Amino acid sequence: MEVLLGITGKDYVIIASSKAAMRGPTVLKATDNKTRNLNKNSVMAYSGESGDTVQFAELIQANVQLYSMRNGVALSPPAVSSFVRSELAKSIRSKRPYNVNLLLGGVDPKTGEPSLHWLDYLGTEAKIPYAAHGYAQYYCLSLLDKHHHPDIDLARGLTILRMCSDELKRRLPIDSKGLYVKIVSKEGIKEHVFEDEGQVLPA
Amino acid sequence: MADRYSFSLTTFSPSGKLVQIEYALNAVNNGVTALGIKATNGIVLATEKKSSSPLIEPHSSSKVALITPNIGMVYSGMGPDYRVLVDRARKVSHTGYKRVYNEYPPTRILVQDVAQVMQAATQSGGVRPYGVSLLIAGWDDGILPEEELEVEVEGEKKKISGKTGGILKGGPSLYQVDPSGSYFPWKATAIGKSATSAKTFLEKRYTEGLELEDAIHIALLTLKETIEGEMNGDTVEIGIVGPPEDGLLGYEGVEGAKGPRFRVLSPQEVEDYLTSL
Amino acid sequence: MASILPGAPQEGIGYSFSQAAPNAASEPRQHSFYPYSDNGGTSLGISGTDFTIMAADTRNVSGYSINTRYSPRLYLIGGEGPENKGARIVLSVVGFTADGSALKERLDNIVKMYKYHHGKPMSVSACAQRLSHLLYSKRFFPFYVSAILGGLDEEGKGALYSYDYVGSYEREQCRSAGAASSLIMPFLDNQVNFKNQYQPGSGTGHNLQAVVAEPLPRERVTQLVRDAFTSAVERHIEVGDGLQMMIITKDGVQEKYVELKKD
Amino acid sequence: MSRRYDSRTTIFSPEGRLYQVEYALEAISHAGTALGILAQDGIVLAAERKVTSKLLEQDTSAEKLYILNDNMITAVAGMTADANILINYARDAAQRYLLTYNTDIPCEQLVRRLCDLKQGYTQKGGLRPFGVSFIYAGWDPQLEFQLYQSNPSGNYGGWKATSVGANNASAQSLLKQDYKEECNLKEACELAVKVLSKTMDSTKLSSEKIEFATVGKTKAGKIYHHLWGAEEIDALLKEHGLAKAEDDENGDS
Amino acid sequence: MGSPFSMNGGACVAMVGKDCVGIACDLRLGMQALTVSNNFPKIFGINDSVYLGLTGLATDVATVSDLFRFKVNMYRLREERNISPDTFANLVSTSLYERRFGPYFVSPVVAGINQTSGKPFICGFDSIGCIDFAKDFIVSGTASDQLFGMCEGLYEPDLGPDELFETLSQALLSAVDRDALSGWGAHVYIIEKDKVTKRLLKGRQD
Amino acid sequence: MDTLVAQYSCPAIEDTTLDAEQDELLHGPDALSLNFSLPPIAQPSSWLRAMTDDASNPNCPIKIAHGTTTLAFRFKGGIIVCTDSRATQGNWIASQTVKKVIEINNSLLGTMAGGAADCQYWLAYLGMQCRLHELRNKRRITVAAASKILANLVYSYKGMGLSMGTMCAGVTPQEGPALYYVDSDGTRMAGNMFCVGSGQTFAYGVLDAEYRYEMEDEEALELGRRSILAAMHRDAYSGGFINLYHVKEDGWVKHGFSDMNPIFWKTKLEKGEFSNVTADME
Repeated sequence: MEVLLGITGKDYVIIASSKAAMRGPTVLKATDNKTRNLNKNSVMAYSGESGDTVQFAELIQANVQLYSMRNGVALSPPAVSSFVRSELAKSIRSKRPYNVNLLLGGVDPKTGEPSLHWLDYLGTEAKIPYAAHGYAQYYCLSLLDKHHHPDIDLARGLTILRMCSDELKRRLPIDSKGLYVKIVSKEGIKEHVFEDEGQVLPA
Repeated sequence: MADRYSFSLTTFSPSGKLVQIEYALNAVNNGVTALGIKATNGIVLATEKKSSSPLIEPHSSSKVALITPNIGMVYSGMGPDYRVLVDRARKVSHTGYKRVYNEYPPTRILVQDVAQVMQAATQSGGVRPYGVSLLIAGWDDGILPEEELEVEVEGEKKKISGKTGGILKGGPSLYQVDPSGSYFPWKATAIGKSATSAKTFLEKRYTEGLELEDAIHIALLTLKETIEGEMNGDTVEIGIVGPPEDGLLGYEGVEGAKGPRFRVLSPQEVEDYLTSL
Repeated sequence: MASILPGAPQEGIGYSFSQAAPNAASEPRQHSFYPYSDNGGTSLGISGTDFTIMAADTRNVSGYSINTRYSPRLYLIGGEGPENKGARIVLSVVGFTADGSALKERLDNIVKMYKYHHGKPMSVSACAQRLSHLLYSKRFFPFYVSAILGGLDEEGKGALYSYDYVGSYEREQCRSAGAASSLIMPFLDNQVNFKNQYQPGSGTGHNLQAVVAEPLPRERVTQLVRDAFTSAVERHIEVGDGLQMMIITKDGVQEKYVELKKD
Repeated sequence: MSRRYDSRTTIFSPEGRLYQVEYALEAISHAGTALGILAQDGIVLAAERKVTSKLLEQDTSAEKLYILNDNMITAVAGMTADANILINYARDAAQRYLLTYNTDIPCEQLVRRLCDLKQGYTQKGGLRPFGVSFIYAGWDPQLEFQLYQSNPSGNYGGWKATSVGANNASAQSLLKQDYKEECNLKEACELAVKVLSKTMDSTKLSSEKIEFATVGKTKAGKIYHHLWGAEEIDALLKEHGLAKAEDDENGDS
Repeated sequence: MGSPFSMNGGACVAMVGKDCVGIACDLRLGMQALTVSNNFPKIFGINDSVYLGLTGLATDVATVSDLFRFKVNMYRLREERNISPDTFANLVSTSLYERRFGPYFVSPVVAGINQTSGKPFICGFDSIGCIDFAKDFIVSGTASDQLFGMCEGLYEPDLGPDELFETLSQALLSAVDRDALSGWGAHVYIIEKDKVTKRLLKGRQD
Repeated sequence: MDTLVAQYSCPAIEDTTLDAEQDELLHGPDALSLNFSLPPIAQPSSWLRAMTDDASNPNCPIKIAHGTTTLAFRFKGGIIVCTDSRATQGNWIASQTVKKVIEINNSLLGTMAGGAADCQYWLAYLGMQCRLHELRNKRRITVAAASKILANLVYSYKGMGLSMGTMCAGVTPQEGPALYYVDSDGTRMAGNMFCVGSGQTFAYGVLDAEYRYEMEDEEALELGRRSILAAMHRDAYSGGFINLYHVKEDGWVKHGFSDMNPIFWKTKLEKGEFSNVTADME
């Protein structure tokens, strides 16, 4: 029931994740952050088996940060994605694979080009303009198909995100306690307070 | 005391020389002369087969060895080291290449592999360098029959030629590999005890556009200059890279199957060449 | 699949099987009851303006062995006497031969009875509907057959109906069923319904105009049927030996037999 | 007993020197000269090839210049056998980086990987160092055209123009004298042959004695590297009046 | 549906013409029924005259294509020549067989022109490297039955580059239109001795 | 449950099915006899599941056609009913031209999701019942009553393996526009908007975002079309033709059975939607 969403715009990427941390039928925490900043201009959001997710995310975070430190330059978002993919591909053939699905959003610091990568726990990778994981895929992708354009500005991007969030509230039987939103641009990563605007009911 | 041997035995001398390699080269230079000549349509490798006693079975000691159907080699220096290297060369060309690509390595690739084995012995713990120099002769099926490659550079067409010849163009090639692991392509060369005089002789006799038959002839003449005893089918060993010998294939009726190009001449054949000398 | 796809929602229409998985201890397992056998074979039907062609290969297999090289899969339905003289409806059944012939017997009976009761031959659309119900009456113990029914409709046009195992049916232009249907069907889409064909020179890129499908002449259709089967024979082991064709026109049903590869 | 400290690489001498590394450098100072010059729009590498016999085959692979990956080449001075090992290692490292990150390895990282290996041989396992120096020419999107040099100790640095091998000192001073920051690739090539002609033993050059390679950008913005053919080198030499006389050349083959 | 080979969907076909070969793939990346991306090409350039098509589990498609890029780049650097399609086919075979007991879930297809002989070359593999040399066409992926039918029906020997493109495109498009898991557009490469033409096909988007 | 089965079938051990058939032949066919033969075993439903349920057993020999997106919603101008037209058996696309809107009579529509045969058969049966109701009571049946008949019918077969998810849509003077969802579990509910089938979520995504009860007819038709298009694009098991109906008080109007592909490309190229699809012809 975890929700991950990613939307690219003209010069930014929005990454959103549900705030609820769930174990079975219980919500343990309603302010969970399922994202990690990998370097100055890329963010990773994760969902999957509890335990695996944070362990894997922090492993990746550590490695990407180490790369920045060692080499004085940060990995570009596509390079990060490729690195993560190879780690997942290795993991799936190991004794105890990580069960983690990811969205990777970033803006290339040199070219300013936004990119969003969809990865699943098998190591499947796709670069797409908008992406989701979990149940959100089934409700939001068609919505994004209709409303997304490559050159939308940030305000429009957030409006579309609102539409997605409303749809999930409307159709999912479990409340995901709102969305934790990060926006990546050339300037860096910043958190965005995404107000919960109350109940949405099906027509 | 055992860990002594994990140290490099080959180390630099103050003058920048690797003395062990120099000494290994000395071992080569004391060895029996071997030579190779590249012709337009093949290559000849020749060496003297010294037997310490007339009682030895001549065919039990062979110095010219086949590595792949189109590549053969000969050495000068220490026989046992050579035998090990032949084995390694056969192994790398088959397990490392034939098994993967289902074709035999081009000569230069085989040479590189063998050279790598020899280099490793100059830089590994507790190992001395190999005490042999090798002459490796092979024929490659080029991938570009006659034409020259063109590449676009700065908007204009330029021809790539010259330096990447060997593999692309195919044909015969002759390499020498030294104990250091360095290798050189030759038109004709000699190694071993009388290498210097043999090379001088070769420089005089070698011409461009040589045919294989002439090359065999020159090879025997060169050997004659250096050889001490009698020259006959048992004391001279010759390997040639020539036209495919479909008869040696062992089977027939398979379309496109070509026989090996490399073979060691029989004592009788050597005798025949010697008589016509 | 659930193990590979942890996040997939349980959407769609589930089957209303009484819950408990079959391996529940209280329930006797019924895997030993397997009343079916796959005898292979492929059938094909194409309808035209004034004709319908039905075709099927005649090889009958079980597993890798060939039971017979000539077992017809096309049946005349209705008509007079055991020879079905004057019949205008053809049924093809592929899959499990025993179920197939049972189905054919039942349908033939029904159509013949209809004529006795009503004093006129059954129309192909009525027959199609009846066949659907015949199949559905075995909803909980299905006939293991894919049926195609061909004939001429009231206007004299070619009519072709295809069925799934439990009686869902549809009138179509062309249809292939059975072992090699997955090989033949896309070929028919392309060659009969001109799917993915564009008019040359009608534009470039997004402006290309699609070719509009129109009924094909009989010769062309016959040729396509043969091509479809010679192709299928190459790549499917359960298809081959002979090709039985029935061409239904207002003048009656004409039967043809062509040899196919026997390897 | 001076040899006590100098035949083991892992051991410092009492005065804090690693003799094996120094000796290896000494070995390189006898090898054929190699030089590299960084221009605005590309890099040129040139190397002297020691022809010891006219029986040596000319028409075959380069022996001093090697391609490391799609946007990096290198010139070698020192023991070719050692160089081959390192070049294989570098190629493998570059391709492994590509495998993981799906982008070409940045030039400096590749140089560093190679130098880490070289350094290892001066410290661990008691093995002798590699007897080679390299000059690297490459391009990456971050720092564009770059020129590096490394030596057996595992040390490396970025350069505008540099040389290694025999007559290194005179080559360096010539380069220092004549190098212009804003030169283009054509001028760099000219400088390269001039320096070579002055440092090499023979006064007249020919395509048999030198190898030449350039890294540059095509008009379409694509990075290329190009190992020069004999005809191109001869043409360049002729243009700058450094070629051997015609009859000389004929007599050679 | 449970098979890793049909999890992500995808189809690939190669065909021989007169002095040319063609290879084509669909563009879908799915997770069972869900279409995740519509731009996931399954053909990878090995060099100017050799192309590799990979269908099967998408993660392995990426892994295997990267692996062969690695191996072929090393081959090119070491041997200073481009790998020929025949040699590459053997490389694919041995590399896959190395994983005999933990195979990559892919079905590769190789198409190319042998630059020495000028002859077209195609072949296919199973997931553990058994080579299927064919003289006419090779199919792989979730629409392979459909492709077999289409190719058998449409293929003729000695097609020129343009006819080959047409035949290949028709075969692929019509085949994937009968497969739920592949389609959503296609790439077609026509390889001739000195030229490669790549085209995007506008396929059905359902 | 087995008692229920016995009620509708003859015990198969004694082979009376043939008798029943002869009976039928003698007394004229009762086309819709509710007489289903059962396999001669103790647990027919689990056997049937093993034979036909490709969701739990991908290698089942008998693959029944299914996979669908259907939707219907109420708005001020009546009800929009829209479906795709694809039937899949496993990954094989068995048909691209299935009519998933079943015209029960001239004012009542049913949609088809799940097992095609189940829907066709029972909706035809429902049509018959509706007609009988009309004849008996001399007025049109309400949607509520029709859907209740259907729900009761399939509920009586619950657990036997029927698979259907259908919507009954109609406009009657008593109810106005009325929409009911009925499935093979026996669920029946009235509502404003339903999407049913494997692509339902995708249709909901588009539909929910722009749905208003006060839409004009044209808007509503376009929204229905666009929602099905969205599901066809994202769901592998939906596709083919967009089958669009508008149910009004005076009966339903069919708005075409149109191929989705030209509509898709028109939407993409003219409105710039579906930005994930490459359209640059190289």
